[in-house]
Amino acid sequence: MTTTEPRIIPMGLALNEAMDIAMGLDEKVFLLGEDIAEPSGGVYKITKGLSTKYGTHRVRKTPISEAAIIGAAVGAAIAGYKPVAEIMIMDFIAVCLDQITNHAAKIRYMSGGQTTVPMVIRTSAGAGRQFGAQHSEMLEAWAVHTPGLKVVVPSNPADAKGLLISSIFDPDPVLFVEPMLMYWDPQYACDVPVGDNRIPLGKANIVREGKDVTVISYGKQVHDAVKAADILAGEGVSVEVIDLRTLVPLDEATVLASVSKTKRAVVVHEAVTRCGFGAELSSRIHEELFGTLAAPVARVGGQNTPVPYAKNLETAFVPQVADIVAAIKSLNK
Amino acid sequence: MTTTEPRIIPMGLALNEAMDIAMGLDEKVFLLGEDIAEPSGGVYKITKGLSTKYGTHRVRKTPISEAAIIGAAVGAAIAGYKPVAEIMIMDFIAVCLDQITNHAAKIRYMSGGQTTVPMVIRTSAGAGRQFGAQHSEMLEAWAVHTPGLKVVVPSNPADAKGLLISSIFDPDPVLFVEPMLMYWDPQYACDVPVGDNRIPLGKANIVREGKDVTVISYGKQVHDAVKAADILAGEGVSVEVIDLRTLVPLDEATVLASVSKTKRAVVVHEAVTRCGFGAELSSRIHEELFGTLAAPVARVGGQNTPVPYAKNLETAFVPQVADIVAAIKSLNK
Amino acid sequence: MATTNRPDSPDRETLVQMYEIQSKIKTTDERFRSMLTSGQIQLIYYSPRGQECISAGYAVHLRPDDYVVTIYRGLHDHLAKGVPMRELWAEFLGRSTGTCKGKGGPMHITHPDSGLVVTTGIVGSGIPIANGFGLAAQLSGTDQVTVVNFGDGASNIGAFHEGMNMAAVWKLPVVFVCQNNLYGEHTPMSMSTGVEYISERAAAYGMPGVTVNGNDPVAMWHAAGEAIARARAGEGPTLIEARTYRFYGHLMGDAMEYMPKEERKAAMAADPVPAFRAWLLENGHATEAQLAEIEDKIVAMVDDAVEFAMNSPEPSLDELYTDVYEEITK
Amino acid sequence: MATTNRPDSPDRETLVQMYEIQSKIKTTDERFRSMLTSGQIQLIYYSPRGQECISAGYAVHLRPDDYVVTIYRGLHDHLAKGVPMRELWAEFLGRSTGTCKGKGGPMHITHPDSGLVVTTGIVGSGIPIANGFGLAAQLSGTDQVTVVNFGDGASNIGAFHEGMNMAAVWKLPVVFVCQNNLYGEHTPMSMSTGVEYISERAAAYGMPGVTVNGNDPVAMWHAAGEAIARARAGEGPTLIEARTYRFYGHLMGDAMEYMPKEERKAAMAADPVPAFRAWLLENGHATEAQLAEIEDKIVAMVDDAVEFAMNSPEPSLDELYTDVYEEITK
Ligand SMILES: Cc1ncc(C[n+]2csc(CCOP(=O)(O)OP(=O)(O)O)c2C)c(N)n1
Ligand SMILES: Cc1ncc(C[n+]2csc(CCOP(=O)(O)OP(=O)(O)O)c2C)c(N)n1
Ligand SMILES: [Mg+2]
Ligand SMILES: [Mg+2]
Repeated sequence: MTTTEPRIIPMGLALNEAMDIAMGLDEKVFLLGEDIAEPSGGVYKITKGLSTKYGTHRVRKTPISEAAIIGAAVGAAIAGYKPVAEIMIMDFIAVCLDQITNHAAKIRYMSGGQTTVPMVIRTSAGAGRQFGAQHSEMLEAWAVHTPGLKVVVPSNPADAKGLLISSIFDPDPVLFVEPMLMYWDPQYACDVPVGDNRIPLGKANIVREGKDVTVISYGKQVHDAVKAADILAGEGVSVEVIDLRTLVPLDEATVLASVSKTKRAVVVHEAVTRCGFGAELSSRIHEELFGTLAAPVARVGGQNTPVPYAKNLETAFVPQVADIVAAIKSLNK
Repeated sequence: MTTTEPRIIPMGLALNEAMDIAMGLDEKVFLLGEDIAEPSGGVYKITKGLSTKYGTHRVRKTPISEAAIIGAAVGAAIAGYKPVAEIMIMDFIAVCLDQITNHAAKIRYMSGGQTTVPMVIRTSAGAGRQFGAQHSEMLEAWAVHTPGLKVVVPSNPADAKGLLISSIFDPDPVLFVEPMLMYWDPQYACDVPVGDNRIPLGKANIVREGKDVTVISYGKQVHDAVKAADILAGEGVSVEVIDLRTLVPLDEATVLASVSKTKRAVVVHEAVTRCGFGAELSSRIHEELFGTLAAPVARVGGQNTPVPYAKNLETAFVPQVADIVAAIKSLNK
Repeated sequence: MATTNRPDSPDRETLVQMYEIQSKIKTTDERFRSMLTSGQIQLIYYSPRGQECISAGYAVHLRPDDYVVTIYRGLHDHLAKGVPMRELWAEFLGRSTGTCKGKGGPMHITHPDSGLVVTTGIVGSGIPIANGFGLAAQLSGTDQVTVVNFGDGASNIGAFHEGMNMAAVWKLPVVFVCQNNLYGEHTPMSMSTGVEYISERAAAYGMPGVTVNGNDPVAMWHAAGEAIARARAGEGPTLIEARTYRFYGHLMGDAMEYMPKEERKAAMAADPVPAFRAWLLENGHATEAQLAEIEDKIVAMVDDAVEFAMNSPEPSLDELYTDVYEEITK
Repeated sequence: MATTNRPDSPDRETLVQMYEIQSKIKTTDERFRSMLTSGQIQLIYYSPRGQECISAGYAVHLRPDDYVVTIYRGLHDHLAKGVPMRELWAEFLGRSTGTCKGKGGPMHITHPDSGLVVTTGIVGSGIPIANGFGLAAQLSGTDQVTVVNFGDGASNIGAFHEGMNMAAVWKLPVVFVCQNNLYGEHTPMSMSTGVEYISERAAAYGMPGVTVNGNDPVAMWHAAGEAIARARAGEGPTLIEARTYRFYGHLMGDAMEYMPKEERKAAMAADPVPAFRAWLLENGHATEAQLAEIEDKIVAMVDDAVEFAMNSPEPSLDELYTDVYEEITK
């Protein structure tokens, strides 16, 4: 295969490649997490093959001890390693948040810059598989509220790969949120360049240009935003779709330039709306562009409820394409 | 002393009274936390005397095991008790967040309403005593982002008492955030009614009426807002100050009525600004009152940094009266 | 099947009752798996096959007002504690008639009427919560006992440690049942755990700890009986490590490459449920007709529950917003 | 002072070095307390007085490139590991010349050049982090050792359990030093802890555990030496419980009503630092002149550090925004 031909792979494989490349480039990179070594290569198989290639000292199965996992990563990072810790499902960060927020995030600051914590916490997240209230949440807002953490949420395999390599070599702790439903679903597969194609943190992607409304999203919801844009294109509404890719650092310039042009914005995410990242972004847009907007920034997010189990309720919890379409239309009144 | 004479007491005592009253009223109320029993009555002496009065079975000293503290409260609450758990300092909720967010908050929902978790988590919070990055944070935004939790932050002794009694008898889990600096500082003491004077959750307090700008705050910053209003009154600007008292449930009606009148709003809190509660409130105000505002809602919050130790830096981290004044003035341009 | 030959052994009625529970679990599990395999239903499913004797062994000592806390792999505990079959199936299938109106799902089965008070999906988190039930009983002066179930993997998480210590210090009437099936997800216990026997950890809290063959119903009955009696008498908590095996890996669809084939084969060959059945017959504790009747009744019960659940409606969409708080709150 | 009379005892030089460390801690602590009492300085202060021998006993075995992790009550560990006096004082006083530019403060002293890599204010949280240092050494194939210090109270928190187990399973070169001063804040250990000796908990991880008189420098030296040698040789972690006493309660200003007066009086009467001094002289390990010279040097060093710190400027306000990330980030 030559690199010019498209190479359509799912996000799970792209993430695997990213870790493979990083481990090949730098022996200080190592992985730790529950079940990540062979023969299973992780419950979602994201680390498949890596322990065979790099050894179980660098692809480390751990006890079910999330605080110990993150703590070990913090210490090793200070000592010069670049650990990539896996927390299987995002809701579980609640059992180890102290290590993430009080330690990984604050140590550079508390030491006056003497000790740094270059590590990545990979975690899978999102509803849609009827995993219930304790296995379905998107909790990126907690991390965005925690100075010292960077926060990345890729929306497609190519970005996932490029952003993960950048995150691993970033000098600061990164919470890397992987939309669980996208791992192996071929509908989300895309062309992923071979090799070390990094995507810088803090650079949003204008997925689709438009002139009437800007929809700002990240993760899986970017696809729904594009679908909404498709629907509305048929009705003569031109929708610009921005994929933030990283929430911290935030590419505010790209967002503001777009909204300055369209004068209308919708922020879409799956996380609970109340105090979600949409609130932050909506506030900033209003602060910066007040008086130039044609409508208030709309937020389309998860319902302000735990994630329910029954399929119909779960679907109603998660923002749908129709909700995005409705929100956009409400701004055009 | 008759109840008509003012009875000026500090917040620490008012909280003690609230627990005393609740325990006297209902034997299902009990307290648990580190060091809360006699002879010390807690590191901040908030539970002073209560173990002597009610016994150490109802005022329970615990091991340093925050997850076990909250877990025990969750189980006892389901079994019909009304536990009041103390987490000494708010940053420590990171070690037990799983019990708070995945359990206390979600159990009513996950059980379809069969099991309920009427409990209170009291915690002290805030910077200003040079306790450094791990003992100074306000983290209420995490809880506001967690459906199932109620969130209360009192700004004065009378409210603290009235709100705490209501919280204890509330049917749902309440995170009750006590601004540490206000416990015993006489400048924050006020007249506190004797007896069971409850203040309902979800009812904001218009601390000061005004017509030009609405400042919305909670906790200790309410006092700074009033000081800012005093300063600006001298310059002919009439500031309305709203003390939210509870963030969940939120008294949106009072906020919107006020801002509809003043057309200008500033949200003030000590927590980190990024993804803080101010973002939620700012977004909601813009969503509801778009086109009628004279200026964008301003946010005055903690800096987007960990809390530094050095006095001058710590002071610069925390929003000050001058910052509120400046924010208000910026809206009047 | 090796059972201890102690004089204070369970009577016939108890033995048959234990078999009935085991059989109910096994039959229900088999139905779930066959319906999943055939595609009739779709859900995340953690089979408890192989672990039946543990739940049966403690459950027969419990009163309806005793509490049980369990985990995502909890079907055996749910059934043993008496969660009704129809509502259980309906909850697994996300129906409005489920124990939790379809809102909790299999990982969060709750049925206070039968004392099944918490099912949690976070490893180890039920342990501190169980203490709360124990504390409530202690404060109320009732002699209710709480049994909390968890896996071998859970014994490595912080909540286990904090919960065990608090229970010991407060002498809570809680029985900690570690269902040691030798694996936590895809990781064998030996790769994750510093001790050979989880029960050794009890000493770190000054708590009695015992390891028992979890596939031996009578041995489990003895261990549970002693621990429950201790708790009921106010003498404090006990850790029981019940050694067993998961026949079907971590969850439905698990390729099980990490489980040595021979090991699994041997475990399944020693399937404790038919072994107990044979032992009951051999020792004259039950007749073939009696057991067949029980089994038929269970099959009918499962048939009925499946039909009930399949014909039940989904929850209404309003249910999304209820039960977040007592009142619907913005 | 009772010391074991073993043949492999520390040599004269080591004994004097231990005394020097103890004396440095004691003198520094006394200066802090007197300046706090007189109101010259104001800060939250956790006195390590009484616990000097523990830090001295392990520190003399360590190389500069070995790692130490400690807690808010860490002054003794900081000094023992060689954090320079001036920068230490300046950090306590929140000055720009402090180890952390005044941004961390006493609870977060960090000085990688001396191997003092983490000081944390969250009970128990240093334990899992120490494993990370141990893992780094193990992966790099160096023979660096990590010593992590924590209190008796910390042995009840989840992080202790998770960290101990992981260290044992991975055979990390980490020495866990539980400085058991019998209290966690205002709560005596017996009211919060299921075991009498914290070292008993080591067995729950298959790790060696030992209790030592933390006020006996030679006994502590032996225990630490063995554990550090084991770790350095790649033989895995050890838990050392060093029994001691906090002379001044939890923090400055503590009314100490919860500490029996007689108990405290007896502990202070047995003050290990003068006791060790007397023992050194009695046994001819040092001369009065030699020790007096050391003490004078320390007083001068503290005088100098205090002056340095008091005359140092506060950090500049820009420092608020630096070190959040490598680059200033919105
Ligand atoms: C805190 C936490 N970490 C990880 C998981 C993912 N997980 C679910 S089950 C499981 C294995 C638990 O093993 P064990 O305790 O032995 O119970 P078993 O499944 O064998 O019954 C893991 C790691 C989780 N649910 N919660
Ligand atoms: C997780 C957490 N809980 C509570 C506290 C408050 N706290 C600070 S020190 C302390 C006591 C710790 O006792 P111990 O571990 O014995 O150490 P010592 O202070 O006696 O040296 C407590 C409860 C904290 N800092 N972190
Ligand atoms: Mg298991
Ligand atoms: Mg102590």
